[in-house]
Amino acid sequence: MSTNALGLDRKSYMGAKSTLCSGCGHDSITNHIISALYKSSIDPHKVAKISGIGCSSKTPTYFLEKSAGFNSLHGRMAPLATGAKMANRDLKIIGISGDGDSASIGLGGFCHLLRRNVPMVYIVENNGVYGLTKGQFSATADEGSSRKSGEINTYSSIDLCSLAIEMGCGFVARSFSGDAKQLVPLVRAAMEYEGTAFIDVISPCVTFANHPGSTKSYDAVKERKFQLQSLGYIEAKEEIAVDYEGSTLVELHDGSKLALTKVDEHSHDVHDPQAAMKVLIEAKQQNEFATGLFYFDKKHSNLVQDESLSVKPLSELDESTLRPTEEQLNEVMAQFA
Amino acid sequence: MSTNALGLDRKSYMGAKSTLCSGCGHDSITNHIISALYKSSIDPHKVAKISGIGCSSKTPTYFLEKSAGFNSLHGRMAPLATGAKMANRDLKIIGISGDGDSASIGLGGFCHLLRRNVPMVYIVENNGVYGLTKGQFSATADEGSSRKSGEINTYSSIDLCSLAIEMGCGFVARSFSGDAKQLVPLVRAAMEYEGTAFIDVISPCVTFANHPGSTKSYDAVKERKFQLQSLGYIEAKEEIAVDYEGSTLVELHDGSKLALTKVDEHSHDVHDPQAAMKVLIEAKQQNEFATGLFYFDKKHSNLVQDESLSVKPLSELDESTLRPTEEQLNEVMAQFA
Amino acid sequence: MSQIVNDFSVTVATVNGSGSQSANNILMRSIFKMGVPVSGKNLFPSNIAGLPTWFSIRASEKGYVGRKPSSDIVIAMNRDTIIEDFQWLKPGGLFIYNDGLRTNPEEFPEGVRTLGINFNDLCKEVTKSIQLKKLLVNMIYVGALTEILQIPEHVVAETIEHQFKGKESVFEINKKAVNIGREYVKENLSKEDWGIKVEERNLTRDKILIDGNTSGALGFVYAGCSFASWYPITPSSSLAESFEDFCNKLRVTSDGQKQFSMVQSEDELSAISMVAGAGWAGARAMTTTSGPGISLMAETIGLMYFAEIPGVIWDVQRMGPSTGLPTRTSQGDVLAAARCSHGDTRHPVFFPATPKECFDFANLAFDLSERAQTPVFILSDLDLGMNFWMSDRFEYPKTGFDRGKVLKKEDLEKLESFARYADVDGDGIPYRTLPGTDHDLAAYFTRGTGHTPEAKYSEAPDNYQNLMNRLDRKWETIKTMVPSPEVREGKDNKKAYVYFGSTDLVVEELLDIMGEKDVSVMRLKAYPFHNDVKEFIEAHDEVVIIEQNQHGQMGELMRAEFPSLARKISSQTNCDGLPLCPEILATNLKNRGQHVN
Amino acid sequence: MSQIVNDFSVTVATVNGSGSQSANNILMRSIFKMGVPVSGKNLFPSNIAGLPTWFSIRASEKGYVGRKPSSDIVIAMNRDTIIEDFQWLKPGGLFIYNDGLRTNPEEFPEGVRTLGINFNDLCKEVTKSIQLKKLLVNMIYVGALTEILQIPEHVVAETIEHQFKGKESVFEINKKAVNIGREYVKENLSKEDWGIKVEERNLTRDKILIDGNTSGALGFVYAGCSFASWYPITPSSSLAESFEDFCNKLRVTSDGQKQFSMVQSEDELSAISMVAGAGWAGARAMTTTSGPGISLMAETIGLMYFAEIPGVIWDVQRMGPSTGLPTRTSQGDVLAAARCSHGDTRHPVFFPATPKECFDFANLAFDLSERAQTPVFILSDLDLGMNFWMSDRFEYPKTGFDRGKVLKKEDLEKLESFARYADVDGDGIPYRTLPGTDHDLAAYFTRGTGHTPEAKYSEAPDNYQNLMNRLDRKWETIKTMVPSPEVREGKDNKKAYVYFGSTDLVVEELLDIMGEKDVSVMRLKAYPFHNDVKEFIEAHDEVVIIEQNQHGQMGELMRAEFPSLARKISSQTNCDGLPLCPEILATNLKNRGQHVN
Ligand SMILES: Cc1ncc(C[n+]2csc(CCOP(=O)(O)OP(=O)(O)O)c2C)c(N)n1
Ligand SMILES: Cc1ncc(C[n+]2csc(CCOP(=O)(O)OP(=O)(O)O)c2C)c(N)n1
Ligand code: SF4
Ligand code: SF4
Ligand SMILES: [Mg+2]
Ligand SMILES: [Mg+2]
Repeated sequence: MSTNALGLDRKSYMGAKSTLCSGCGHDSITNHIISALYKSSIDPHKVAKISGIGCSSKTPTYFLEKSAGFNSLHGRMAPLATGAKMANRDLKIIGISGDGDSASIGLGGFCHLLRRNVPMVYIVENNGVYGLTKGQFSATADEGSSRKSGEINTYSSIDLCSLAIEMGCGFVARSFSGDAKQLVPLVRAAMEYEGTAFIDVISPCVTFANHPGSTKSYDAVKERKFQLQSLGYIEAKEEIAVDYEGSTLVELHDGSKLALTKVDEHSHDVHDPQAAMKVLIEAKQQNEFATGLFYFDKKHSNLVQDESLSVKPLSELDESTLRPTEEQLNEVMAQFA
Repeated sequence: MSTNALGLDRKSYMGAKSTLCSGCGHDSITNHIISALYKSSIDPHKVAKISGIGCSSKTPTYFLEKSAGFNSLHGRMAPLATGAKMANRDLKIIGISGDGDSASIGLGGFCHLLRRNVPMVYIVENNGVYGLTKGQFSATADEGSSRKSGEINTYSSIDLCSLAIEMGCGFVARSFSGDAKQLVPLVRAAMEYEGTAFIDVISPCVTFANHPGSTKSYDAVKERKFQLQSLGYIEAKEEIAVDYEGSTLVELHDGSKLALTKVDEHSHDVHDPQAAMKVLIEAKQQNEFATGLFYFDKKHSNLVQDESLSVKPLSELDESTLRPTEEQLNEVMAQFA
Repeated sequence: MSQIVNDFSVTVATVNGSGSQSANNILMRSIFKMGVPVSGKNLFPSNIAGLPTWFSIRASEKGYVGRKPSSDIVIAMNRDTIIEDFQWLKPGGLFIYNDGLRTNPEEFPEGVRTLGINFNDLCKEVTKSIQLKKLLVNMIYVGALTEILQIPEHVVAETIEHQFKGKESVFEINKKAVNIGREYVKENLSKEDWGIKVEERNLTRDKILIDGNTSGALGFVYAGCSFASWYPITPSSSLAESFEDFCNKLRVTSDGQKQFSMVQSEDELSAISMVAGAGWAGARAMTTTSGPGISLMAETIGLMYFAEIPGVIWDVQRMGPSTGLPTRTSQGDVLAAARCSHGDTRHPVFFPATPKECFDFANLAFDLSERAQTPVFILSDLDLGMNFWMSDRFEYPKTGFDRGKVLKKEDLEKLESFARYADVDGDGIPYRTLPGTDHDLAAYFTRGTGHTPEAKYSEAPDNYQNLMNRLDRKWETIKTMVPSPEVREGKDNKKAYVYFGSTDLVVEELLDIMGEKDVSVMRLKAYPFHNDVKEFIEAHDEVVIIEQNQHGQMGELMRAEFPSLARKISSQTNCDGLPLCPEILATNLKNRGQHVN
Repeated sequence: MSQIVNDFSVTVATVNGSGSQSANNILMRSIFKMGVPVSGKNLFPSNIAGLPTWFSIRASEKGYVGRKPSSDIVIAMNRDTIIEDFQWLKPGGLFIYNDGLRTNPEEFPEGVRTLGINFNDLCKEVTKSIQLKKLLVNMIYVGALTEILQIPEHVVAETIEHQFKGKESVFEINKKAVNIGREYVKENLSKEDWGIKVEERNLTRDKILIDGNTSGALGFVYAGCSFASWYPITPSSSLAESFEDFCNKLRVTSDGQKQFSMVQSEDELSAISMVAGAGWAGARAMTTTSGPGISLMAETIGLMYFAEIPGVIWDVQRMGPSTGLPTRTSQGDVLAAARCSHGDTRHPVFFPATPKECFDFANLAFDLSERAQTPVFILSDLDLGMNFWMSDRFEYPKTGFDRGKVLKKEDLEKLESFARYADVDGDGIPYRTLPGTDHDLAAYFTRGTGHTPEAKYSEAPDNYQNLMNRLDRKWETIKTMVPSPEVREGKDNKKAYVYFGSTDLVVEELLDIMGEKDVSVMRLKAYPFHNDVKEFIEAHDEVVIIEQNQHGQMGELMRAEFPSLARKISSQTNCDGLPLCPEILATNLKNRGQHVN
């Protein structure tokens, strides 16, 4: 049985049996998260999985059984995760959400979390519908796409990646539930990013959005998807293989690197927000799914840093630290006397 | 006493005495709205003024006394206006909000209203602070700007104009409370736009954000503001003056036009969202306020059209229309028998 | 064994997403077509596909529709729960299972009559399409069962045609599947083992079989509701969706203009705020939701109360607290609705008990809401809303809309002044104008802050106290406008039962079981309590409120309202997410000690 | 006229944003420094500058601090309200007005002693700076008043130095302004007309003068609260802001690490959700808000109740419903807090009555919240929170934090299994672990849906009912943990008054006025009701609850809880936004008919 650097096998990263529809994209994402964390030898005890409500938000039950988890409220994953992170900065937080959860009811929380740059991984499992309530359009459904019932979406769709860039997020990527090769390195890199790492994963809903009118069906994705880069993850200690000659290396906090290798004619500067926006707008205009890393900004300070937060987690501070002395109280009292 | 085409004097467009701080930018905006509606001879009886909560949201009391008004809840102007518009499509809705009201608590409603393209004018009176609760930062406060107390904003700021373009809004402009020449034609054009017309108006808070560290003080705005175009409003019946030769003419629903005349070297295509984004991103990077019309899209269909909404306002439909016949009821009953 | 006629229940154990719903419908409707009262309950999980689901059909000549603790026949189609599913079977009942599922009959409990049917094999005779097979497998058990129950073939055939109206192409294949099931039973089950049958009666003439959500949706159409905004949430979504469906059929002009507007909002805060905007602007506007939505709507509902804006909130209750059990029934939002929002707010609440009342109350709620200019709640529940009930046909409303005190341009022309919040009539209800009214007197400023009768902002203490007192006066007026309770006086004044909402559906049977047909009962139809409610309680020594929640919320409201009677009032609660079962409830009521909740 | 000593009130009528606050503080503190009990109330509008504001200072040797219907001295600085301001004046009182405001004394009511001072002219002697003039004008009336009240110059000077500590540069100019005011009075008011004075006493030693929000903020620091998220809202903002200030002084390490985290959130939904996240992760976390915020927090509070997550919500109540009157006081959120959220939820609520209790209850609330693993409310109000009260000095907490049943790695090592929601101790309170605990047994899955003792998702009916019953058991445990009421038994058992929160500040005076010093009284400190509450009610024939809301919300809770006692319980309500005035309340209580609310 093979194990990782922590001596854990892959099974140690798994969770309960999924109760999603068979074929649901979300289950594949679960799998890729398991792979990523296993490969990166992340200590499950240090991880907290937090989600909202929806089929997607159920998935944290299906991975990392040894990690604390919280299937919270519809649209409230973002603030909940913010509070948890500030209370215990040592937690590695994986936030899982759906397009309904983040782009509709949770849109405010999503945007404001990004503005604050809360250190965590934020994954949206994006199927363009509300799976759990039976397939109504979500806000990421493309304009002109249709429901199973035939109804056409007339509203502008929200592109969570360009929105994330707009909100100052420094790690913005998109992938597809079926693409292990791309998603696993992305998740590994995201886990080492010192700020909010946002990944929008297109994840077909086989039950309500896998029909021809849907633009997020398996067929539509296959047809419209293209990769901006091919991705490789290089651990901190690892030597950089010759394969990566000519690749762009994006360095992460722990010294590991994400290698971006040119695919076809695509080459945009991942450090330039305007270039990233251009890629996104053009793909949208051409009715294509661009996938890969759009934007990366290492220097950006995060909420923990901005707040000069105690190095020791707040949750571990005890009374002797948290309660000032009697003398200090008396000094305060004197000011009011 | 001079009157407009409806035979109304300017006073007919005024409201109660303002209770805002003297010198508040919001009061100037109030004035410009009065001018715009007076000049455009808008029938006050057909207007509904809707706002959220904040100093800015108080202003609808100070103009258009003869129009129905609603100072609603903090952050809920957008959905409230949506409901009112759908119930009575003949209402000309002027939504007034603040940066706290729209970019913080009301961010979700703001974005989703724009996605739906609800026909109305949406004005944010943007001072970068929560005026009414005494000057805390709002989400539009620039990164690095400071409060009166000295506290520095470390979060990314939200640019409501680029966000509006991102959300598919087809009329996106920015102006300054002190700039009647620019704001009056913008408001007039907005009133004739067949969709959501969004205007972000920088409006200094003299009490809490007029100090040197603020980037929305009168001084800061004066220093950093530049105009993309000089604006002129041409009524439908009016002939196009020679002055406008070489200007771009943006045509509105009633046949009136907004004339955009080049200022300095600025020239971006207002019909190209990417160009508009570029102007906004660059201005931000160069720490400048770009003002003027950023983006205009005429073809975009709006919510009233999308819904094939009854030409007669829903609020005017009576029982004979709203209640189907007994026969129809019996037919339905038969299906369940 | 003795023959059971027209009084039995059948449970089909399956997984959700397996398409058994239309099969179960056909089963249920076939019994209904035989003139025998029937009802159907779906016990389903909170996911989309693959988890255990149970559908129970109850036929009862007496018209009883309550949940039975166990069934006469169980059809076990789900491999994962097959052993567990024996618990649904009544002693002596018949257990039909799918023996194409690698089941091991040796694990079955002893002494139970079982019939294994290899549905999968049989289905091969019907079709080769894997897609279709999944669906038609269910039609085979419909065949098996209708054969056992001796429901004639033509009845089932007609039901199939009714069910699939417009999809003629599937008639034959479904009938074929049914017949294969019938044949199989004929050949493999000895007649003596059948024991249960449906005999034709005349008890369903003029009745319909319908769920509460569909009924409410239709009610809203006939109530003239023209604006709806909603955010999807189980178990209320189908109400919004069928409202839209009905409107698309009944409210579109020949040139395609929609005489309604429906906006799926981004969340519940926006849904209710759109309703407030539309109500303010003069449309009859409603939203549908369930518990979590009510919590999220609290702030705007407070605004509507205070700014006096009409609007109807239909809450299909599910198990709380919090997300709770989205697919289980409850009456747990009574307090959340009646006292929704901070400050001193209170709201009228309707408690429909049947599909017919779902239809009727939609109209009553709008009449009250517009007349009193205040938000009104309708509290249904998952059991009433999503399960199938036999009902009288809905009657065309006898009265026109009451749109309340709205001043139009013509009215204003006769007036010298208009004060939006003045109590002109002494009933606490002011007059309003609608935005857009073409008259200088019409405009006023609406706000959630303190305001004078003229709708000006005011912080003056007297003014505020007067405003609050007027709202209380309005509340008293509302008490005279809500429907009176349904009362049946018993033989004496000792004990009485009080109940509300879908509990009505089990009360007759409950009293029967308890041998208490002559006990006084009162069914509440609305809050605030009509004066008759007080009189009823005054007239009895002890009043037990049957509630499907944990804390006896209706009891709490009543004790608060009637201090001098409070000591008589207590609640018998049930809070496990299942529809009430008369047998169990009877036992609980009998065992009830001094537990006062 | 007779001389009034140490028992009077002064009202300063001005406009907000005029910088009078520090002048009023100096006035108040000067009296305090004289050893005479004093309190101060600010009646301010809901805008930022330019509207009428009244600040009333009351000195009372008896320590009475209630609002007076009128004042002995009125200082009228606001041109717009000058005539109206006569209404604040007691018959025979002295009306000082700014006669630099183009006032017309002929419009003044007759027979009133007035003194016009041209503050603007006088101010020219102090400074030329327009900015400073605006502020110093106020110091001139401080001078005039302290001269009239015969407060020695050095006392005022010391107070000025205390007030402006750290800004030495402004000492002299303020003193100068004061002296100009003093001189003016000496020259222009005949000694006989003064009539009121402050005489030195020894009654304020060991006391402080403080508002409830500052007290609560400090309480949270000493309660070990390390995370706060809040959204600004009057009248709670100053609590959050002074918590941050205190933390910046008392909770930063020498190398600049902050041992707390404070996030100004985007709205109240996020504020409480951050609190839930932080409480879940193991920090003592709180939020501050007012009514509208409570409505918006309802959904997450339900989650915290059901998933059993600690956290404290401090609500500084203002007038509801809806936005109501943001700058007026109320006790209108009792029900909204106690029953916050849909489904069957209920929450402990503390009712601090004094600044000292604001300090103490912050700590008690966290102990209870972490021990019982449930959200806890603290209901203060604008009057207590933003006005100035004399208080005993706060005592250093005698007991350490009770962090409740938290299993650490070391504890888990001794266990074979861990079930998050098992009732191991029979008190309804389970054990929890914190995320990040380095042990395989530690991890569990938190959710707002139905769950087994092992924290697995479950829809099983028995399981759900058991869970709800355990939560009720926990509620019973909580009843034993809340502070008992403060009871004073009267001479007989006929009548009793019950009250809570800031009402405490007026009760002594009220009873004095009513001549009912020997009536039984009980002050509630918390909900759920301690067993002593029931006993007290049982022991009396009639119980009147004094409430600052419209519907008698505490009465409603009590009648619901104590059915057999309900008929005795009624409420005397007041709902005009003003702090209670003992005189008026006494009249209302006397006139009280059968009005039962
Ligand atoms: C406050 C609230 N409103 C509505 C719901 C009902 N609800 C559950 S999941 C869901 C949508 C989920 O959509 P998404 O986040 O896209 O997840 P998916 O199921 O598509 O993976 C909704 C509306 C809820 N649980 N809570
Ligand atoms: C639900 C709710 N939360 C908080 C408040 C308090 N509040 C009133 S106005 C305001 C901020 C206003 O800021 P903005 O919209 O920018 O308006 P400005 O006063 O700056 O013009 C806040 C937080 C409220 N009224 N309601
Ligand atoms: S409904 Fe769609 S999103 Fe939900 S589990 Fe099924 S396939 Fe996945
Ligand atoms: S506080 Fe600021 S925003 Fe509010 S009225 Fe004064 S200047 Fe204007
Ligand atoms: Mg989705
Ligand atoms: Mg602002």
